[in-house]
Parts: sequence; structure tokens; C-alpha cells
Amino acid sequence: MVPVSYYLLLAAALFALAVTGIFLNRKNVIILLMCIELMLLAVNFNFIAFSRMLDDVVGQVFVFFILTVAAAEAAIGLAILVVLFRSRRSINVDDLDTMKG
Amino acid sequence: MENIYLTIVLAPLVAAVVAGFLGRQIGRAGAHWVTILGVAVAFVLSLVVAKDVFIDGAEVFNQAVYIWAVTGNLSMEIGFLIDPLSALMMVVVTFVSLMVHVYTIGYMRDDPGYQRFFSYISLFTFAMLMLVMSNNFLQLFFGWEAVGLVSYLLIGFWYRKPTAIFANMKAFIVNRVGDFGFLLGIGALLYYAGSLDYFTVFAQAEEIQATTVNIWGDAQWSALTLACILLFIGAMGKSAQVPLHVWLPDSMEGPTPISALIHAATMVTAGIFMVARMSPLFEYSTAALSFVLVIGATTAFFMGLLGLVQNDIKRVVAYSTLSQLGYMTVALGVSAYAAGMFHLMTHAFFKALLFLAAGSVIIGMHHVQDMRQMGGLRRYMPVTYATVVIGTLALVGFPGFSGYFSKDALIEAVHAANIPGSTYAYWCVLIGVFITALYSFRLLFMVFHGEERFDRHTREHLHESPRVVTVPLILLAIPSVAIGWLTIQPLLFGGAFAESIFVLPANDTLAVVGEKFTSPAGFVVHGFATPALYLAFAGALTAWFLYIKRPDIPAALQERFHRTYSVLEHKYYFDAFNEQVLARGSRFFGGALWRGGDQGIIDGVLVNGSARAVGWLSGLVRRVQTGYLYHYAFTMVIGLCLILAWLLTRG
Amino acid sequence: MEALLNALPGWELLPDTVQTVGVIVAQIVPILIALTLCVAYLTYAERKVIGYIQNRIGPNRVGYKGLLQPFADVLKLMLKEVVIPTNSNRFLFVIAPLLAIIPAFATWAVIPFTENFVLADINAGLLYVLALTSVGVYGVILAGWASNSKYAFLGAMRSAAQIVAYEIAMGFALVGVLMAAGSLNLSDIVRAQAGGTLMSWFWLPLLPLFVVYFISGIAETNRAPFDVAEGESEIVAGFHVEYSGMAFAVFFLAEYANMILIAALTALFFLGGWLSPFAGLPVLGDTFLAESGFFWFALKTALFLFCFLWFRATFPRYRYDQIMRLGWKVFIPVTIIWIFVLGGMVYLEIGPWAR
Amino acid sequence: MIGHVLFFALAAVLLSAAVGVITSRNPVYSAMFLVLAFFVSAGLWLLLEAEFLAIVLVLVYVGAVMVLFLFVVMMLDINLARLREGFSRYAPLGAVVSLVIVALLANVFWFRAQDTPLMMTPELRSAEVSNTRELGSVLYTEHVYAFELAAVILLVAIVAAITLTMRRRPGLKVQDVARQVAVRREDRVRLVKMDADKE
Repeated sequence: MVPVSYYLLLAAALFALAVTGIFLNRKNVIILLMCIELMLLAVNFNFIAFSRMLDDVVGQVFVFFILTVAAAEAAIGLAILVVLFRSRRSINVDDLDTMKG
Repeated sequence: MENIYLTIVLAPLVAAVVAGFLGRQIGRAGAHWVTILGVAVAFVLSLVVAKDVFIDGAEVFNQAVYIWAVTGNLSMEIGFLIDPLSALMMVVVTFVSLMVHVYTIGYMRDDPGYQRFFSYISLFTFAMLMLVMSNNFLQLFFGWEAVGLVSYLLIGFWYRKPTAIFANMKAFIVNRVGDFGFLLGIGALLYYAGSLDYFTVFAQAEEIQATTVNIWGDAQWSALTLACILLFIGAMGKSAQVPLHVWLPDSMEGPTPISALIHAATMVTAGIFMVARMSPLFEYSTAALSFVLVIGATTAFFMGLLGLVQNDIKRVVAYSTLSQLGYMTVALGVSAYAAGMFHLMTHAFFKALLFLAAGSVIIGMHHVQDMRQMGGLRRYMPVTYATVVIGTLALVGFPGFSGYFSKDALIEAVHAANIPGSTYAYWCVLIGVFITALYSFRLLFMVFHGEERFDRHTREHLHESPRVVTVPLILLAIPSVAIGWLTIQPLLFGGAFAESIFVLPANDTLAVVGEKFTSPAGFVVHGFATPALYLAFAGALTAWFLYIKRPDIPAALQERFHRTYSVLEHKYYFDAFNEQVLARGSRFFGGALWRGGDQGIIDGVLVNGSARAVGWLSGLVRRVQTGYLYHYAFTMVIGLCLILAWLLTRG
Repeated sequence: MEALLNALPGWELLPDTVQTVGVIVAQIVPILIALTLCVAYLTYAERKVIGYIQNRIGPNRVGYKGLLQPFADVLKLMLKEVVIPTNSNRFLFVIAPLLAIIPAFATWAVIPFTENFVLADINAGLLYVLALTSVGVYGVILAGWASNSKYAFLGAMRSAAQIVAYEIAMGFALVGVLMAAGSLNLSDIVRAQAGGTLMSWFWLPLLPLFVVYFISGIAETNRAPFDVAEGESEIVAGFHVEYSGMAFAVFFLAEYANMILIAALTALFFLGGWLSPFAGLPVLGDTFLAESGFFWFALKTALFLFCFLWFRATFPRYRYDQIMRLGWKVFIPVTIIWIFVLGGMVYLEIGPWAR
Repeated sequence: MIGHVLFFALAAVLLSAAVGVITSRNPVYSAMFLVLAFFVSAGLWLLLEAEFLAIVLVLVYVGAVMVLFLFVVMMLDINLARLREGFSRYAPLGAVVSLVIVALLANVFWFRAQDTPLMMTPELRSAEVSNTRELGSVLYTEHVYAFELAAVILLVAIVAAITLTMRRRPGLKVQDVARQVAVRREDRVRLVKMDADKE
């Protein structure tokens, strides 16, 4: 088996990649959502790794809740996206600037 | 038994809710039936409980039925303490309430707020029962405030009448002053005893007595004295003791049944009941007892004097109530709690009787309340007249009537007492007897005897009140006559109150009285050897002389002593003082705070100023808001990096 | 199987890891082969059964009573050209059939054929089944999208929506099963039904779930009468309209493997898997009829497979919106209600699990 | 040994899949890479002996969430070229930021962790231990309120998603099954009695 630290490093790299993804695909809302999913995945890695290290199942319970909330978030996010697309024919972030003060 | 207790409390509540919220649906008859049924259930069950407690000698029930909240070691509960004291109160409250319910059917017949009225009085019964059955301070306070609320609602029952609104505001505000003291007292006890439960607190009375507290300067106060005086300030508000009595006469703006139920028989006696309930605390504090004694004696004497100059029939009875409450308080002050409770009970019956009879007169006179426009009514309203006579005799203490026993025992107890202030109190209550007789018979003579001073139109419509009015009068007249004879022995000397009233042997004035007591009849005979009886006769004779024999004398006296009369007329200027000094002072203070504090600092500087500052600042920050989602995301991520870096390089 | 391998010369000389892998492979291969054969003969059975129902004979030319017909079909499909449309997404177009068949086969890893024979006896077997069946939808979606054809795409969307919808009902039905069995392990679920005759199986106390599960299974495999996704009259042949030859054969294989899977799972969850319905009947003594075993599992699976064919021959096709209505507005509420009822039954200990 | 090989293989696939997600030209590919990433993560979680969560990850994410993503991606007619604008302009900034994050976290998880429990290898547990049972026994006792809250959140999400995307097109002909079923003969056929005309 592998030390816990390896998993944490892997999660850190995954998180950093997701952040980079936000920088790269800053105009595409769908990919932004996917990057958020990736970040949550990285976070979940940490929880599970620590749960394993401390031999405490509560970390996994937390992952369970994160999965739940992330699923809800994805559903609503995509619903908003669809509504947005219907009204603007675009999912480009640049077009979503009517809040600008 | 727990279910019975719950039913006693909840039946009036349910009735109140039904009558209040479904009043329109169930109609007028429905409203009075449901509330009368609720209160009747409570009354019958109270009788069951009383039988259980007094005759079968059941164990004291002290139990929480519901735990409302627990914080730390403090448990806030709803619980019942059923002992002789509360059982007695329950019977009195539910009986008078039942009578008033029935009476109200007649009195309020044409009122548009019929259902609302029934809902209120039922709610009052619930609140009062919660108060007397409570086993902890929190519930006591709840009942205390709830009866105050209902009292407020009922004084202002005719809310289109400006005087009624003024009166209920006054009652509410004056009671707030008392309640503030009461709450502080509860807080003090909670602080020192760490519990809200009666018995837990009582058990620590001596320890609290030993604790001292520094309030002002170097004087060391016993914590118990402090707490007791604060509690008693609450009682002063609710039981209308000087100087917080000012609301009670004005509360007569409410419908008469309310004056009978709340402002004579039950709610105003809550303070007396409370002090009796707290007897294990008060007993350890002679200072507090003296305070109680002096306040009570002052109230008993000076408020009685005011009754002499009133012309409104209800106000005379109201001042009489004040005076009698003073008597009860005096009894508490000399540790004759049982006598106080005894007088409370007898007073509840005969004063409710007098009020309801006054109401009956008012119905007959078509809502004329001025006694100067009455006279000779006994021919038109024989039943009312008879009951008023009984009530008056009971009130002045005619030998054998209920008031005689309670008042005489009380005066004897004061006579036997020797705590500071007892001499003053003795003279007050003794002369008070004379004054009581004077104003009581003045009322009797002015209303029912002498020449008829009303117009023809009134006379044509003048007749005896309907059955629903007279039956409660008769039913109340019976205990007014007999209850003293029947219960004096067990209540005062037979130890019926058992453990629920605690008296230190050194203070036990009733025991001194009891040494001479053989039987009720013996007590009556003994009464002829005391000055009180003769003073009462003298009062009655004086009244007869002034208002029947020589009706011109009172006017002459008024002319002669116009200065004294003016003082009495203006109720010792209490109202004027409150109005001019307290009310105006607080208005000025409030105005200053409003202009300076509210408008100047809070509105001007804090609210508008901060808004302006924010406006100015956001003018700058606006440039940062691009509206592009990813800019915010970038900022967040970069900020995250910075925080991480700071956290990691810091240590 | 392990004994067979041990008999091989020089087997002990190999490293442990290789030996373990060898044993596993030696177990997987026969299952796969058997499954493929089953699929082949399921097609034959389908044609025969429907033939007889429609008063025909069905295939009867190749081999004795047409028994070699499946092999002829396979041969034909293998020899046909695989056409890849020009504007299609080549990579996804190719892997889509694989994505369809892999879950269909992989699920068999946790299916207990008998008391002792199961490839991977994992604790969360039921979850595994759910997870893999839900992955199957990717093959459909990607095939439709990668074809770059309107018919294919429409068919893919329809069938994907349908699969996802009915998966929820199936999932809820399985929640009922696991509540009843108190375990996620498939073998344990079957064992929880043991102990009596067929009345102790879950089909009776979970009757609504049983019905919902099986019908949802039919809908999820896109079989008649829920086969609008490939409705010939509307959208030609659905998501695999552009596929031909071996690529089409793989989709075909996946569909039939899924049918067998659903039938087998229904048998496991509701009809007691390998358990004999006559267990404990004194009349039968210890003949094979009273014994639990693979025989019973196969029989039950075959029963459900027959139902698949029977339904196809009997029912007219549902309209698409009615299918969705049935899934979302009937089955899901029914399962949820029955789960509540089941909760009450478990709490009050009514039912076979009370033992 | 075999654990190391598995870990590094899976980790490599996971990171490549993540790179695929963020660099793919076509969102469908991104989604597929994300699916791959989830699958591999599930494998890694199995290595961490979190079997339940691994399977749930596949069930929920691969089976449901990503299907939803694919649906949306495929159904929306997106102008891909415009969305790719400025892709390379921000790449250096993104690379720098992510490198900083990795460096900082590596500092903690690696260089400072050398002698801490972080470097310890957790022991394998026996096959008897059921991760699902373990999780369930905590979830339904200690965290039952949070669990129910999560359920409520999901319910709200369902309702919200449906309300957001639901649209009634005007003039759409909808069939009302209940009314169809409830129809009676009198609603459709009217018998009219007429006197025969005399010619």
C-alpha cells in the first residue's frame, strides 16, 4: 500500500489542474462546472485519505454529503445553464454581464 | 390526579380558544355555553381536588408535567404544586369565575363584543389557574403576566371609549413597574438559589438570608430581604398597594363583571397569594415583613378615606377593594398568612357580590353610575337590595358574617404582633374599620334608601334585573354569609394549610389569637369585647345620621373642610404627581434621547453617515466590479493562494 | 477450476501474482463463453417463440430444426463491412459499442450462480450492480452523438432519457430488496429468502416492487413494448442506425446480455435465485427437485426471458410520452410508497424477514 | 509492491484525464475525460478501502451527473470557437497559480510530513469489515439529521431543476388522459329526434 501523503499530493495536483482549468476555459460555463466537480473530487480525496489515516469513518460521511450536495449543485447549475441558453442562445460567460454596475 | 390538574387548567383555555377564534361560527349562545362549560368543569374538578386535599388529606402534589427548556443546570418547567393553599385558591377562582360567567350573560346581553368578552374571561381563568397552581417561579411569572394581559384587554374592552383606553394603558404601565421589581426578585432568587423551583429555593432560604449584598453606599443588605422586597414590589403592582394603586380605580372603566372577577376577587389578590406562597422566604426577613406591613396599613387606611368622597358607585367599591387589599397585606406583614388568605377568600365572595350587585344597579339605572342620581332603589330591586345588604354587612364585619371572622382575626393578629410598624398598622386597621363601615353604609343609604333622585323616564324602566344576574348574586350571597363561620376554625387554627404556609414560631401571631379561640360562636361573643365591633357600629350609625337623618350635613362638611376634601378628591395628588413629574419627566427624557441620540447620532452619523461613507467608498470600488464571472473566480483563487502562502510561511 | 490449473505442468513455478490472475481468468473465461452462447441461443429462442406465438415455425433450415441458425447469423455479421460515416466522430463511434457491452458483461462478476459459485463475492454487490447498469447508458448516448445523424441522435436521447428514468424506479425497487434482506451482498440476499418454500421468497411481500422492477427492466433494456428508441416506424432503428457488421453485432450482444442479466437479477432478488421451490417437501425426498442449485437459477432466469419474448409478441408499442409518464408518475411513486409500507412491515416484523 | 504499481498507474491516468478535461476542444470530450477521471478515482478509493463511496461515486457521478452533463452539452448548440477565445492568453497565469498551489501543498504534505503519520502506510483491514455497514451505522445514528437535511437539499434541487427548465409552449396540444378516460357517450354523440318531413 501507499502512504497517505501520496494521495494528498495527488489531490493537490488534481485541485491545481482544476484551478488551471478555470483559468483556461474561463468562457465556457459547462467546463467551469466540470472543473468545480474536479475540485470537489480532489477535496473528497483528502477526506478519504485522512479518514483512512485516522481510521475514522466520519471523513467518509462527509464525502457522502459532499457528493450529495455536489449532485444537487450540478443539477441546478445545469438547469440554470439550459434556461440561460434558451434566453440568450449562448453560454459564453462574457455575455453574462448584465449585473455590471 | 395529574390528568385532573391538567383538565382544570386546560378546560378554560380550550373554551377561550373556541370562543375567541370560532366566535363567529358558534354564535353568542355557543360562546357562553362553551366557556361556562369549560369553567364549570374546572370548578367541579377543583372541588374534587379540594376534597382530596382538605378532607382526604392527600399528599402534596409537586411535579413537573412538561420540561420546556434546559440550559445548564437550570430547568424551566411547567409544573403543578397542589397543596391546601393552591386548592383553596382554585376553588375560589373557579367559583367566582363561574358566577361571573353566568352573570355576564345578562350584563353583556346587547354588547357586540359578546364572544370576545367570554373568550377573555375564560382565558383569564386559565391564566389565574396557571398562576395559583404553579410550582415554579417561571410559570408563576407567566400566569402573572397573562392575568395582567387579560386585565389590560378587558379594561380596554370598550376600545372606542378614550377613557377606557387611557385606563388600560395606565393599568398596564403601572403594572410594568411592579412586574419589573417582580422579575428582578425572581432573578435575584435564581441567582442566589440557582433554581426556579419553589421548594428548592425555599430550602435555601436561610443561606440566602445569610448572604449579604451591597447595593448603595456601605449598607449591607440581606440578599433575602432584597429579593423579598423586590417580589413584594410585584405584589404591590398587582394587588394595588400604595403607591402603585393608581390603576385600580381607573380600571373600573371596564365592564362590571370584570371589576368583580379580576379587580376585586381574583387577580388583585394574586399578590397576596404570592406573598403567602413565599412565606418560607418572607419569614426569614423581618425587614421585608415590616415593609409589607407598613405599605399594607397605609393602603388600608388612606384608600378607605378616599372611598368616602367618591360618588361613582363602582369607584366606591373599588376604593373599598383597595382598602381591603391593604388589610390582607397587613395580615401578611404580621405573618398571619392564613388570616390574609382567609380574608382573601371571604373578600372574594362578598366583594364580587358587591360589584355584581353594583352592576345590577347599573343595568337597572341604564348605565348611570353616579350615586347622587339614585336613592330609594330598594323598592324597585328587592333582590339586589337584599344581596347588597348582605355584602355590606359582610364587608363591615357584622358579627357572624364572613367578613367579621376574617377581619377580626386579622385585627387581633396585628394587635398581637410586635415587629416594627405594628403599632402604626394596628391603629390604621382599627380606624379603617370605622371608615369601612362609613363608606359602605353611605353607599347603601345613598343608593337604596332616602328620596328618589332620578327622573321619571328612568323610573318607568326601573325593574329588577333578570334571572341570570340575580342568581349569581344569590349564589354569592350564601358564602358571603356562611363561609366564615364554616371555615374559620380549620383555616386559621386547625392547620388546614399544613405545610404550605410557613411561620416561624417567634412570629406566630395567629397562635396568640388562637389561644383564646374556642369556637366560631365563641369568637363572635369575643368580638363584643374588642373595639373593632363598636367602631363598625359607630361607622354605620354615622352613615345613617349623615345620609338619612340629616342629608344636609355632608355638603356642609364638604364646605367647611374644603381643603381636606380637595386632597381626598384628588386622591392625595398621586395621579397629578405621576402625570406631572414621572410622565412628563420621562417624556422630556425620551424627547431628548430622540432628538439628540436617535436623530443626531444614530440616524445622522451612524445610519446616514455610514450610508454616505459606503456610497463614497463604493464609487471607488465600483471600478473593480467588472461583471465577468471569471474575474471573481480568479480573485478568489489568487486570494486562496495568498492565504495559503501566509499560513504556511508564518510558522 | 483451480484444481485443473494445478494439474498443469510447471504451474507451481509461476509467481503468486500470476497464479492468482490465472485463477481469476480461468473463472471469467468460461462464464463469458457461456454467456455469449446464451445470447446466441436467446436470439434463436426469440425467433422460435415469437414464431410459434404467431403460428409460424421460425428458423428451421440451418441445422436440425434450425439449431445452427445463430452461428450462421454471427458468421454473416462478422463478414459484413463496418461502415464508419464520414462526418462521424471516429473514436467515440468505435468505442461506443464497447461501452455498451462492457457493463453488461462486467455485472456478471457478482452474480451468484449457486451457493458457492460467484466470481467476486463483494459486500456491496447490489450497489455494484446498480452502478454498472447505470454506466450502460453511455454506449447509447455516445453512439447516437458520434454518428452525427439526426435519427441516431434522437434515438439516443430518447433511449437515454428512458433508461435514466427507469433506473430510478429500479433503484428504489432494489432499496426495498435490500431493506428486506438487510444486506447488499447478492448471495446474502438469496440466503435471506431461504428457509421455506416459494412463499418465503421476496416476490410476495415485495410484489409491487417485483412487478415494477421487472417492467422497468424491460424498459431499461429498450425492449418491446418500450422500444420506441429504436422504433422502426419513427426513427428507423434508433441510436445504432449507422452501425453495421460487427459493431452492430456488439450492440445486439449487449442488448441480449442485458436481457439475460435483468432476468437473472429478477430471479435473484425476488424468486430466491438458486433456491428450490420445493425445499423441505417430504414427497420429493432428496431428488434434485428438492435440492437448491444452479438448475433452479437457470430455470427461473429462463422463465423471465420467456416473459421478455412473450411480451414482445403480445403488446403493442407504447407512445414515448406515455412511457415517461409511466416511469416518473406511476412507478417511482409506487416504489416509494411501498418502501414506506416495507419500512412499517420491517418495523412491525411482518413478513418473512421476521424469522 | 502491487499497491504501488496500481496507485501510480491510476494516478497517472487520473491526472491525464484531468488534463484532458481542461484542454479538450470539444466539451463532449471534456465530459468523457471527466467520466474517466471519476472511474479512476473510484479505483483509487477502492485502494483506500472506501468501497461504498467508490461505488457510489460511479453510481452517482458516472451514472447520473455526467449523463446530465452530456445531455446538456449535446443538446445545446454551442459556438465552440467563441468559447475558446483567450484560451492561451490566460494559460501562463493559470499555470503559475496552479504551480504555486502544488508547491505550497507539497511543502506541507511532503517536505514537512517526513516524520509524521502522513508518511505511514495504513494497514490493510480484514475482508470481514464492511465499509458500507460501518458508514451506515454512523450515518443513521450520529449524523441522521445531516443525512435528512441532505435528502431535503436533494429534493429542493429536484424541484428547482424542474421548475427552472419546465416550459409550457403556448398553443401546444396536450392530451389529458383523465378526460379521455372519463368521456361518456353523451359527450360525443347527440341523438336528435326529428319529425319526418312531409314532402
